[in-house]
Amino acid sequence: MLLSDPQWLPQLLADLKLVMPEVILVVTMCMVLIVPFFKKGNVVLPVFVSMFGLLMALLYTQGIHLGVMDADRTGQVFTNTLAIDPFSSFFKTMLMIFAMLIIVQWTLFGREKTHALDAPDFLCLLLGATFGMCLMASANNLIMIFIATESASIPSYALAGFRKKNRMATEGSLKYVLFGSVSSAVMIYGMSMIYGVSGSLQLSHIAGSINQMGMTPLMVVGLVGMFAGFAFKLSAVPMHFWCPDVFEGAPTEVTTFLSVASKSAAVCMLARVMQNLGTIVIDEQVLIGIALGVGALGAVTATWGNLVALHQTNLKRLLAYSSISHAGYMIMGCAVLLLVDPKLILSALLFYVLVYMFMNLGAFTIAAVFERQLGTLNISDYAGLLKKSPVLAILLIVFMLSLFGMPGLGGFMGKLFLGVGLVKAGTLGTVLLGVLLLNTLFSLWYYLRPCYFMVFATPDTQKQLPVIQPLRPALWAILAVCCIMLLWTGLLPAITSDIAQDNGRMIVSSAKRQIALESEHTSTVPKRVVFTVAQ
Amino acid sequence: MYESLLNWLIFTPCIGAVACLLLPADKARNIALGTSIITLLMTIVLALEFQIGHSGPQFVTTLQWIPAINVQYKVGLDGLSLPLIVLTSALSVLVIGAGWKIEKSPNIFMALYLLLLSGMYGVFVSLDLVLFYVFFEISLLPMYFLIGVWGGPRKEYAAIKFFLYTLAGSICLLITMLGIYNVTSSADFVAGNTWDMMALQTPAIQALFSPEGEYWNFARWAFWLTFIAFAIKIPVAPFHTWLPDAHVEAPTPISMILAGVLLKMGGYALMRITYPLFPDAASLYWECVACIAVFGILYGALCAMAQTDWKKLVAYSSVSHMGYVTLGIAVLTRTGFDGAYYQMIGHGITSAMMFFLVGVVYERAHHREINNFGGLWLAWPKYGGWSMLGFFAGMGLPGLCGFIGEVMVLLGTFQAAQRVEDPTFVYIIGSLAAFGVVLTAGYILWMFQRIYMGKTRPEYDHFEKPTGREYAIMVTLGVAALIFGIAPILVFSYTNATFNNLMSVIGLAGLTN
Amino acid sequence: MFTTLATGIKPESLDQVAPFLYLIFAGITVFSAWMIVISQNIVRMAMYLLFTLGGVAGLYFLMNAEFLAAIQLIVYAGGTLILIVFGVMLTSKNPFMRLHTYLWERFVAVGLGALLAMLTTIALVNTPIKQSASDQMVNHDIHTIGSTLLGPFLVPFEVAAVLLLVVMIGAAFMARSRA
Amino acid sequence: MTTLALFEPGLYHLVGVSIALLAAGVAVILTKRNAVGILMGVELILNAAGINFVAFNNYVWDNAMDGQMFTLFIIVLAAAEAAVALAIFLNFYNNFDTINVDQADELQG
Repeated sequence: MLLSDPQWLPQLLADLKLVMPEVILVVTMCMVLIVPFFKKGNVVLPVFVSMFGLLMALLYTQGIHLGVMDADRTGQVFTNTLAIDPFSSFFKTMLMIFAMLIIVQWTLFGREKTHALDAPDFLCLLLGATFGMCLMASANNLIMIFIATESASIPSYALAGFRKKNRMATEGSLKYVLFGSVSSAVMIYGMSMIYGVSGSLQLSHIAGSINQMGMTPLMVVGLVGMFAGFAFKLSAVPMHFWCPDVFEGAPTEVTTFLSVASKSAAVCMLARVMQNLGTIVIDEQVLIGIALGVGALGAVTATWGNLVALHQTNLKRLLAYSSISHAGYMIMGCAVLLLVDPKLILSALLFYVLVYMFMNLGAFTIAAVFERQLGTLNISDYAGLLKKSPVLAILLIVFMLSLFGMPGLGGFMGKLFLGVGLVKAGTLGTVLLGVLLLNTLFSLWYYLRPCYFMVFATPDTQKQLPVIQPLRPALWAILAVCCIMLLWTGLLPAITSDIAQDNGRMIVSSAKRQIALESEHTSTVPKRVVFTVAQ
Repeated sequence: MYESLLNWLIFTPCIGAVACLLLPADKARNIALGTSIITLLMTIVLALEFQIGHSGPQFVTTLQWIPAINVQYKVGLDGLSLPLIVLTSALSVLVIGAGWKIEKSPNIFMALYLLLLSGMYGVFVSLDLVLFYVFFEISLLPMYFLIGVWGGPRKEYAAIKFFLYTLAGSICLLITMLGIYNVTSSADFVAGNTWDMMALQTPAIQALFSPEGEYWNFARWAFWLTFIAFAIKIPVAPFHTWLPDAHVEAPTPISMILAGVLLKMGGYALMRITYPLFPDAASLYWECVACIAVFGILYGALCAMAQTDWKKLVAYSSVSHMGYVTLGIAVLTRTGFDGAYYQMIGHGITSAMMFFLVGVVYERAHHREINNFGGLWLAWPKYGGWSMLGFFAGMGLPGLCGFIGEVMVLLGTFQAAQRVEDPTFVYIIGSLAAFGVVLTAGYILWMFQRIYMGKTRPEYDHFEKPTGREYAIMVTLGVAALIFGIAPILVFSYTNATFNNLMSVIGLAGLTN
Repeated sequence: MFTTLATGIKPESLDQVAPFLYLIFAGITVFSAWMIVISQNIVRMAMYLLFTLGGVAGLYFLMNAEFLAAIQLIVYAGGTLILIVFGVMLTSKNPFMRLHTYLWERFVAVGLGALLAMLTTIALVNTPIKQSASDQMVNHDIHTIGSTLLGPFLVPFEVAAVLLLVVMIGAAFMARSRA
Repeated sequence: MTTLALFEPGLYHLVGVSIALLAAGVAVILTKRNAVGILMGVELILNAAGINFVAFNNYVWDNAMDGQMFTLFIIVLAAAEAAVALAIFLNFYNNFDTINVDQADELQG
């Protein structure tokens, strides 16, 4: 798409239609920034504007998805930088809904702690991160992956430190920004190697070059570097140190957002890379090798997250480690994408993300209530809470059990679908399945710990916890939505899983054509790599 | 007209549970009792409408549950499930009677109990593996809270141990289920995957499960996985350690339902899933399973003999008695299967009664140390009489319900000699199992002597006499023990056709009968 | 210089001094980079970083990427580095703050860095790097850069703009002093 | 081509420089206690990646400008990241009176 092309303008407009949700988000960001000029110090207006913008973006995403806007033009837009396909649309829809719920949560919890004049900043950063995550789900070449990851991360750094006077928050955000920038630098270095070997930034071309040249050592170095960058976003194990610290220090609504949205966006990105490799690369050995590497990453992440979670006493840190292990399960799912029918796994991942979103939102919301009203996040302080506020306690138990994977709740169905995908992937899949199930068994121990204290333990008479005040209706609405979604996805998953199944489709750019192209050019002679400066 | 009754049977307790939570706490007992009586009536209607001589499931409801992976909501009642459903319904009423005096949040207790009831009904009637698994796990959770909140001093430990053990078992089952999915959705099976237990017994799928040539084929490792899953529930000896803890700490009504019904889920599942689905592996490894079973019988009996805690003794007697169930199934003879099934029903009645008898005394004495009792008969002669009936039924006295099951299992074991080349092994197994009967008589009589015989103790005068409610429960269970000891036809008329079918599926019917 | 930027054609003489220029720039770059590792003074480190960035700009210039060289000097050396120097000055009471690191730590770090370098070098040497599919070489003139930026790289370009906006908001929020 | 040149600077020379920068960057990140110091290490790695991109683009894949463009975006990103990072450092410094990352240990394991 060069400017000299007479078709560039119509092409541009047609493409632009498909990225309208992102454009709407950007416009909303600007609006949120402009609003204070009309009414200074007002919080409701920016909240309203951002909710409206998210809603519009959501509707537009659905519109694109349902083909109302443009029936047959979903696909790769802007010379293949972005892929607008059912998979990314479904994820974006979930993300927008989630961002809206987060804004509601923030309005109820964080707003009083935030200076009224800072509200637009918060919303703008949140929308900016959402924008970046939307792009992560669609990113189809290295430069888009890189820039989308950054536009999701950089606002997150600021969000994590949003409570500026809070020492824990600043410390969390310091760790976050240091780990983040180091891992993104490593990712970029890896990408430079990948570019060096394959000569393209396009994922499908890179996969094609693996076909052509085999798995060269430099490509291995490059892929390792790139996956290290992904591992940071996923909080996979060697890169997970930031996660609990950031989660503990950041405001709860930011924690919820980071634990769910940024991880699931990274999962989508990883899934797209893996899917490209899986569709185009022919060599079985290479595929198994990559799957083995990513699968090991997932297995180690899940196991480590669970093991460390076993001795956590702080509810938020416990949830942080639990989210690390859930990321591990999703990475395992991505690993076997290379080996089995991708639709099965992609829909399982989408379903898992959907369920995970509501489980974590619910659990973190209750953690926030406890933190605010009881003034403690120490689990052992919750002794006898079942008597004092039975509904909240029961809801927390429900969320915990769903995170664990109790049948009848959504978490189980997510794991079942993932397991169904894993078991189709031969020996590697079976081993990963074993890891998944063993981890599930271990995780019971710490997921039951809050339940144990709330239900069984006798409260310490020395410590008098304050009584929990009645919650606001909007908060009950969030909790009710989460609980109902979990029951719905757990008991009647048919509708949701069908939607996920319909959306578990990803468009891989011109895979077949690429393979044909490669076979034509296999006879090219290696170019002399040392030249004079001017040829 | 009665087609949908089975669904109502499963979900009525759920409705009752919600009602218990929403309505005032002091109404909870009445609601729970009402709910369980309604389910009992439903069960009676089902039993009357049940067509005897029909081998397949009846009152079947099939709905698509998760079309993406072809999971169905499929429930039905056949000869294998009906007697256990009746047992569950009948016991559920008695258990609520036994738990009438629960003081600590009775509404939550009853709600959890009713949820448990739903889970148990679901396990016994579901014909789809995923559905079965869901009910199997759902029955775990209320049990965890029931033991953990209303239990004895070490309740938390017992509850988490129970949960972890059984969950480990369920995970074995889950692995098998996913394996079944893998096999049935493979390229060389065009019909698509299925989790339907009936469809999985068809020869086409059986051929996929155990292809020729490969030693550790799917059927063989799946057999062991499912066996472990259900062996933990039964419990078979090496996997039994959760049971004494759970029983000792659980309150009396929960012990009753745990021993009376929950353990039967394991035996039922062996007959419903493990053996019909993997018959080849079952006949290959039958000696191994039989050895485990006999070890369970003897180990349970010896442990029971060594106990000084009364309730723990009864708990170990459960391990021993359920060993006969495993043995009867393991030897793969028709008589053995019949015996195992009858042993489950008989043990359901006697173990509930034994735990109740212990509970009545414990409520008053607040300890269970056998050596600190004695002469109870003289203090409460009427109670002593019913106790004798209950414990002797547990011991397997002829004419009472424990006898028939044990004898048929032993007969079935010796019958297995006909189909093996060298019957020595069968004789050894059979003799050891028969020796288990002697041990059982030993520990029960010795316990009986230490508690009921001898001089009465002065502290008994302060004890409140057993109430009419308690006598009613004892009498009901005692009469049931007598009736089922005299008329096994009550059970066998229902199970006969289904067992014929089961034996033909397992493929050994012709060999043994 | 201007002609170079406009046309992408280099003066003939540059070709002959290329090896020397390479040696000089590469030497400056690598030497200053390792001086950052060794240096214990944060201001010195910033100074050495400036030399590194300048050396890299020179290397870009040698590789027909004059525009990039200019950007490197203007944005990186002129902007980012100044930012870092401000950071150094704002966050240390003593402008010549010393960093205390143990000797063994430095050895371990240098060892790890060397190991990484060795692995990458081995990978590089063992990888046959092939020619691209087409043989036509692109002009590196400013016109091509512009149309590439607004052509295939339109979306990253626009996203980068949005990113900078968000960064501005974030940084302004973090740095301003309001309770 | 020329008599003056002792050697012709080529791909391997440039990538060699890049690898040296990478190693220096990693060493800086691992040794420095100061957050700004770590950021400098990150800048070194980013520059190393930039050299790689331009070198590969110039010597091997010269049919497009992908590598140069990527480097352009790296420069933009480095500026953006440095801005936010320094704002956060400043904030941390205001709260803790230090930017020594070893001091950041109130949150633990």
